[in-house]
Amino acid sequence: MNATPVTDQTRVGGGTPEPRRSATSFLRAQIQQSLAFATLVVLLVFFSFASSNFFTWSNISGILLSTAVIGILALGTTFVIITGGIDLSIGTGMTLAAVMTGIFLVNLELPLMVGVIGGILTGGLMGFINGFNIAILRLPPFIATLAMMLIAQGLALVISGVRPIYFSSVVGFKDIALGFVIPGLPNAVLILFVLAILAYVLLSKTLLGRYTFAIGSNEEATRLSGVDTRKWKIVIYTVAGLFTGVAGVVIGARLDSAQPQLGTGYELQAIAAVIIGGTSLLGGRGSILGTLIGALIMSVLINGLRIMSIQTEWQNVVIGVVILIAVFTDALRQRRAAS
Amino acid sequence: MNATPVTDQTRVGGGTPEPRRSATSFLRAQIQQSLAFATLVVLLVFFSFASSNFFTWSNISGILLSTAVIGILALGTTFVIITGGIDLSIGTGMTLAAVMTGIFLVNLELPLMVGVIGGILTGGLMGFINGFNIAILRLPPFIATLAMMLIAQGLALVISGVRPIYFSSVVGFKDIALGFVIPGLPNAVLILFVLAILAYVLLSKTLLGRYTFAIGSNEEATRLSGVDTRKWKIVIYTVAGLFTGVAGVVIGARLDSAQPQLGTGYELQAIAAVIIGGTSLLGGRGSILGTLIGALIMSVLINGLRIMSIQTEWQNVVIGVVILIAVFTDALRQRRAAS
Amino acid sequence: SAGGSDAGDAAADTDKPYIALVSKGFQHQFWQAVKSGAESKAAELGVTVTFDGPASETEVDSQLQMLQAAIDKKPDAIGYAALDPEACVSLMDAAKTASIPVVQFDAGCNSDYPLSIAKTDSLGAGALAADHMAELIGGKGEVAIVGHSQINSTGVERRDGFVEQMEAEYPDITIVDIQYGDGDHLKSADIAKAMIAAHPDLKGLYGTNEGSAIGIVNAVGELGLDAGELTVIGFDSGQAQIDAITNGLMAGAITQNPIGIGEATVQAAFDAINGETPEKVIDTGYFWFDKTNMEDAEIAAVLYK
Amino acid sequence: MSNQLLRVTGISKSFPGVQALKDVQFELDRGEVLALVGENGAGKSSLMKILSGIYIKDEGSIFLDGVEVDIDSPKTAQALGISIIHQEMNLMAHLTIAQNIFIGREPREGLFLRERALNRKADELLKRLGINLDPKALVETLTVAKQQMVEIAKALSFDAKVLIMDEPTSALTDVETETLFTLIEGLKRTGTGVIYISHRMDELRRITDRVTVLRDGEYIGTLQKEQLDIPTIIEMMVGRHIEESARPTARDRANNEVVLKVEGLNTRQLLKDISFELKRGEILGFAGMMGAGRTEVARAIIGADLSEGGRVHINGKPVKIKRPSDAVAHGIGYLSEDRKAYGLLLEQDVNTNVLLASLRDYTDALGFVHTMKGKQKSREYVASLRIKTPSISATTKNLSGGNQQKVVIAKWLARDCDILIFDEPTRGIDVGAKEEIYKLLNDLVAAGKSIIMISSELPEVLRLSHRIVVMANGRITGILDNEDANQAKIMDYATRMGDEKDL
Ligand SMILES: Nc1ncnc2c1ncn2[C@@H]1O[C@H](COP(=O)(O)OP(=O)(O)OP(=O)(O)O)[C@@H](O)[C@H]1O
Ligand SMILES: Nc1ncnc2c1ncn2[C@@H]1O[C@H](COP(=O)(O)OP(=O)(O)OP(=O)(O)O)[C@@H](O)[C@H]1O
Ligand SMILES: [Mg+2]
Ligand SMILES: [Mg+2]
Repeated sequence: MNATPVTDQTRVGGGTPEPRRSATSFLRAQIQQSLAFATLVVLLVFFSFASSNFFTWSNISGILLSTAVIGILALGTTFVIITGGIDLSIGTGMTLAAVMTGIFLVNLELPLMVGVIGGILTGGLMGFINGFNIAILRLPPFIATLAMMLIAQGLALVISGVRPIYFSSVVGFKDIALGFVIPGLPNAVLILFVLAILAYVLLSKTLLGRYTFAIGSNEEATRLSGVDTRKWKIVIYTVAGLFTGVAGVVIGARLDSAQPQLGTGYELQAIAAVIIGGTSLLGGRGSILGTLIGALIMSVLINGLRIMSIQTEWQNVVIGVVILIAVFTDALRQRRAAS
Repeated sequence: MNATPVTDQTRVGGGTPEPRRSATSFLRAQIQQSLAFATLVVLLVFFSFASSNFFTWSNISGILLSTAVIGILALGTTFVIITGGIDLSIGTGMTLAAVMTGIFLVNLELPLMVGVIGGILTGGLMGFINGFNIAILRLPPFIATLAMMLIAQGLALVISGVRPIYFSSVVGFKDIALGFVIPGLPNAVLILFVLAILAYVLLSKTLLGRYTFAIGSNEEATRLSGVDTRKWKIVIYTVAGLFTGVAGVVIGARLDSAQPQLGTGYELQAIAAVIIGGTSLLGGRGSILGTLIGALIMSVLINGLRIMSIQTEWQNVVIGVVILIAVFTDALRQRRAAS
Repeated sequence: SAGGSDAGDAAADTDKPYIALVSKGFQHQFWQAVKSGAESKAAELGVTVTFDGPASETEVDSQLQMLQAAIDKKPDAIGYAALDPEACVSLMDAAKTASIPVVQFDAGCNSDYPLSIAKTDSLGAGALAADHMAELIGGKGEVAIVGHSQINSTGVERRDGFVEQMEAEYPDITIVDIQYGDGDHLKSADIAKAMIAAHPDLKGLYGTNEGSAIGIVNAVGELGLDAGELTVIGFDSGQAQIDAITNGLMAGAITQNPIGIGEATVQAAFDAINGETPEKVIDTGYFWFDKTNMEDAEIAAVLYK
Repeated sequence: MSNQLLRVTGISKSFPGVQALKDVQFELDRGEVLALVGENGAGKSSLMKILSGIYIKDEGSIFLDGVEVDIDSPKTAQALGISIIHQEMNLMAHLTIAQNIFIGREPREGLFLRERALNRKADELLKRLGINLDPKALVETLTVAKQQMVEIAKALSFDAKVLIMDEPTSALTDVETETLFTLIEGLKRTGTGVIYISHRMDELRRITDRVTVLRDGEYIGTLQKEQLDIPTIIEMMVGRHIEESARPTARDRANNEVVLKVEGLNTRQLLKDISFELKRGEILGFAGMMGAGRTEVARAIIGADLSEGGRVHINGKPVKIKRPSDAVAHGIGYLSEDRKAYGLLLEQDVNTNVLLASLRDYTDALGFVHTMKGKQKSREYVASLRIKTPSISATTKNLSGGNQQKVVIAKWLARDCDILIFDEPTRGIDVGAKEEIYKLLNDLVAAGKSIIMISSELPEVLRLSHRIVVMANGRITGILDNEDANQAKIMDYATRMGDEKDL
């Protein structure tokens, strides 16, 4: 991890990627840049004082587990948002992936690995279609993925016959989310972290990542520089779709069933996590660590309010206000840093 | 300079704000520009053949009525989207406006007019706060209005005491949506049309409209030209909020009650209507007539599928596909026209 | 999936009577069971039915549009489950004007026009859940509720029936928390876990519909609690709840008779078409089921998977 | 009352890591044209942005009509009668010309806009200025040059006391430049003071009364009209002597290998039957009036726009180029004329921009990008092109216009294409850097590359090109050898609008 000359575009006034020397200095730089991290710490400290039951391993592991699905969705969406696009189909797409996993494993009784890969590829296929519609047919991402959101929602219901598919018969499936490869850490959380590292590497070390930022900064200039932006956009949406597919498998494993009516609303939560993490909807800047922190902020906040038994109807008000404050202080700090 | 050579920035998006000479030439220009209109006609013809119950006055008036709320929301959002922004708070904001109308009329027993205006101003206030957060605190519109969406949702529940507020005691309130100033045409539809004309005039004949397009085209250049873009953005979001407020009153009157849990999902439907109508999410272009047609396409489609007794789970699939086709053919036509 | 919904205009072409059912939802297992009851009764009586409902039970407005569309389809009768008792009144008048008889199920509209309603006494069902909860935890301790809606009538009544019964009959039991997960399994699981973390002495959890109940079961499973360490009581049936009861994670659940609701609704509509007056209120009943009585014929008949 | 209109003293301004201006001063009289010159990044634009309220100065004073003024916003500047034509285009693409010109000053009647009056006013203004444009045309449909004319019209529409022009002619050809000079003469007569920034030295003697020179953010000196002498100015600017090289020596005809052959290229809008050959080691100049279609030829060749019926051969082999990535894969690089829109990732750093077209060279089989080598390469280009930037990780947006242009050039040098199409390569580049770029082009062809150079500056075309293609109205009207070419001849071909062709 020594040679870490990262172009990971965190934000700062104009998102200048400074060369980083080591993993720790990299982390420090990232964290300093991100006031989101401070928000997270403030929330953790606050809830720890507010409720003695908050900072227990069981609850923290519960928070991490509840971050897994939204977090995985948010990771994939980070790529799309950095290109200046958006993906509204991740929520119901995840559901369709879960349903297809159910069809493969329960109805067709395929081997575990095959079913899981099938579910993930379902997500990838949806991402590919989104990418095709956006890059080749040149539909606006918002509308192309909104349509896909509706289609996936409908198909999930149709394919499942409007009933849940239970995985109880599939040995080992549940362990994908709830087993423990690392003692004490549910596999779903492990998957989230592994995918985060993968996403980080993809975004900051590979051509895919470079072109993701380049397309988000100025697609036409990138195209004229000889980058086949259409191809790369399809690749990027497909990658996002694969993350959606993994999220589908994980939520299926966690609920031990594919619930075909689930999914709407998850997309906004994931997008909110990405933006709270400092990725710009205008494209060209963003970071994986930020997204992870954004997703954690959301789930810590929700969990903390529940632990404090705040009335359900007040919870959304508080979440809304905290989002405003978090994003505002972050914007303020950036402006300070810029001047 | 009558041949209009177009550079490739023109590819995306839709209706352009050209100066128009007369009402008819305006209509012709708009309609020619918008393949959305053709989609609408195709849908109408198709459903008329598919079901004898479709093209009846009762059903058509039902369609118009069901367009009213989404249509009014979409009108306001058109302004915001032309500036290059977005407003996710219109759905739950509408609900909060309805609840406040209920508080004014039912709990406080204020006169009808006062209550209605109070409800509309509630929407305006939310819009103002959105505008403030976006223009002054410089938060990204997506996140600022997402937070407002959550806050309005929570407040609607809190203020209503988590139960519907019934307007049955308020004489004349229901007539706001369901009465008939023009025989045969429910007032809600009349309100939609009046507001559409108002929005059209605002957008194409006033300073507000000019700056809406200017900000969407190049905010920085507009600011450097001495236009107080911050002020105007606040005004524009406030106007959108006022439309949201009217939608709140109309849906309250239509349901004869303020349903505090309603609202999520309306924002995406309204935004979809705006985009199907040819307004570009990139800002700078859009039209009111397009939005109206977009909203009609959505409700004709939904109604037609219901009238044909298409299974509920299939409906979303069909809607998604039709949206894709509509937007794609429109994009295609524009590209043809451009080259 | 099951036939019968291919009606619409097709129905108009045949001589079969056509009944349009407008439900509160269609995605949940409960509504699918109502639908299947309705469809089997329709097959038996030789009528055609269609079954429509909004994606979520908050969508009062789009349900009204569905009802409007149903009226415009000119069916021989309409079966309706009101999401809101007031908002539907004007459309009942419209149905009256069009001379389409209306029967109701699950929840009624504040209008004189509908002929009948087939439903469950949700308050009573909630109270029955409270009785069993009290018995299972020994009459004292902390319990909490994961609700599915704090506003629609079934959510409110199943909660209130439970709460009122506890307050009236079991003074040593305190309800320490009530939160709502929209019937979303994942959300409900996270809520249940937070409640268990926040209240270490919690004795029991009650979930007011299938999604809430299964969310609780998932939470208990994820926390690795032993079967019976925390008393879980659910509502409705479905494969997952039946499994949870079988393996002891859930003590038992209240079930309604959704299949019976569907059947009774179609029967009432059929009667109305034939000029007979159906019974005003058809109580389809509710039942407590657990490991001991799940196999009984009477219970097995009302469970759905 | 003195004749002095504007006096600024002691102006300083710094940005993070850059001292853009240090204690700068100058004076402007009524009815005078003051030229402000200096190398790229000398601070000219920053100084003007301070005058027009876009940047706030750190130190210094501004006196207008002898009174000290505080310019805190563009609006204040406008109110004080200071008007500016920005170096970077600042128009609203989706609005019409008229709407752009009068943005913020729309004629109204109560709440309503008077669109007809607006168009009439714009029409009158354009006619008065001798600019032949339809006020109702959308700005997005205009070429860069026409957009620039709109900017000029907009600035002139304020009856400004002080008019700042930041490189107004960089996108203009000679004809429009003449129009502009006539306008400036008129303004002088009405007492307007004009501050004129340009890298085109020949313009200075034509229209300016005085020249103030900046270097590295510092005031170097001012020359009066009588003292104006281009070599002196250049020396003040760059702090050293610059040698102008002569016209290219006739090429060695022995090497006649054709690397790029284009036959019968058409586009739906403009181009008709474009055919020409590019030989190895040659600079092929493209000259023509604005809108003649030179840029469109380049874009059609590289597949950026749709073309019809054209055949392209590279090294004798027919190739299919459908999109720019194909062109680059075949070794053709295109450097666009509009760096902001089509050349740069403005929000990204210099390194990212320099490496954008050649990233694959630093990518291994698994798709991992190894940046160490790449960064070394970027640093080399920053040094060899003398790009003025604090480091290669500075955000490109914050570089001065000319330095941004150099970044785009570096991007294509890094890609090492065999055929390079430079569209207005020296737009906005200072004299010193221009010489460097000329040298660079000559070095490139000496190393066996082949270059198409589109330029609106005839002296530049004549100095560099071995052969010159002249276009008019979407057609090639002539192809000249350098020995036979001169400005008059090129202008003759460039104004042939009919079908006459003379090869
Ligand atoms: N907003 C900014 N942030 C940081 N640095 C800036 C900014 N604006 C200008 N600079 C720096 O200030 C210096 C002066 O730039 P300026 O644009 O004034 O140069 P210029 O003389 O106009 O050059 P050119 O002839 O290339 O246009 C440059 O080094 C530039 O990088
Ligand atoms: N007479 C015309 N008719 C139609 N389109 C024209 C005309 N003149 C210019 N254009 C438009 O302008 C472009 C052609 O100008 P282009 O930019 O290729 O010219 P150029 O010779 O490079 O001049 P410039 O100095 O403006 O770059 C085309 O995109 C075309 O759409
Ligand atoms: Mg400059
Ligand atoms: Mg050109």
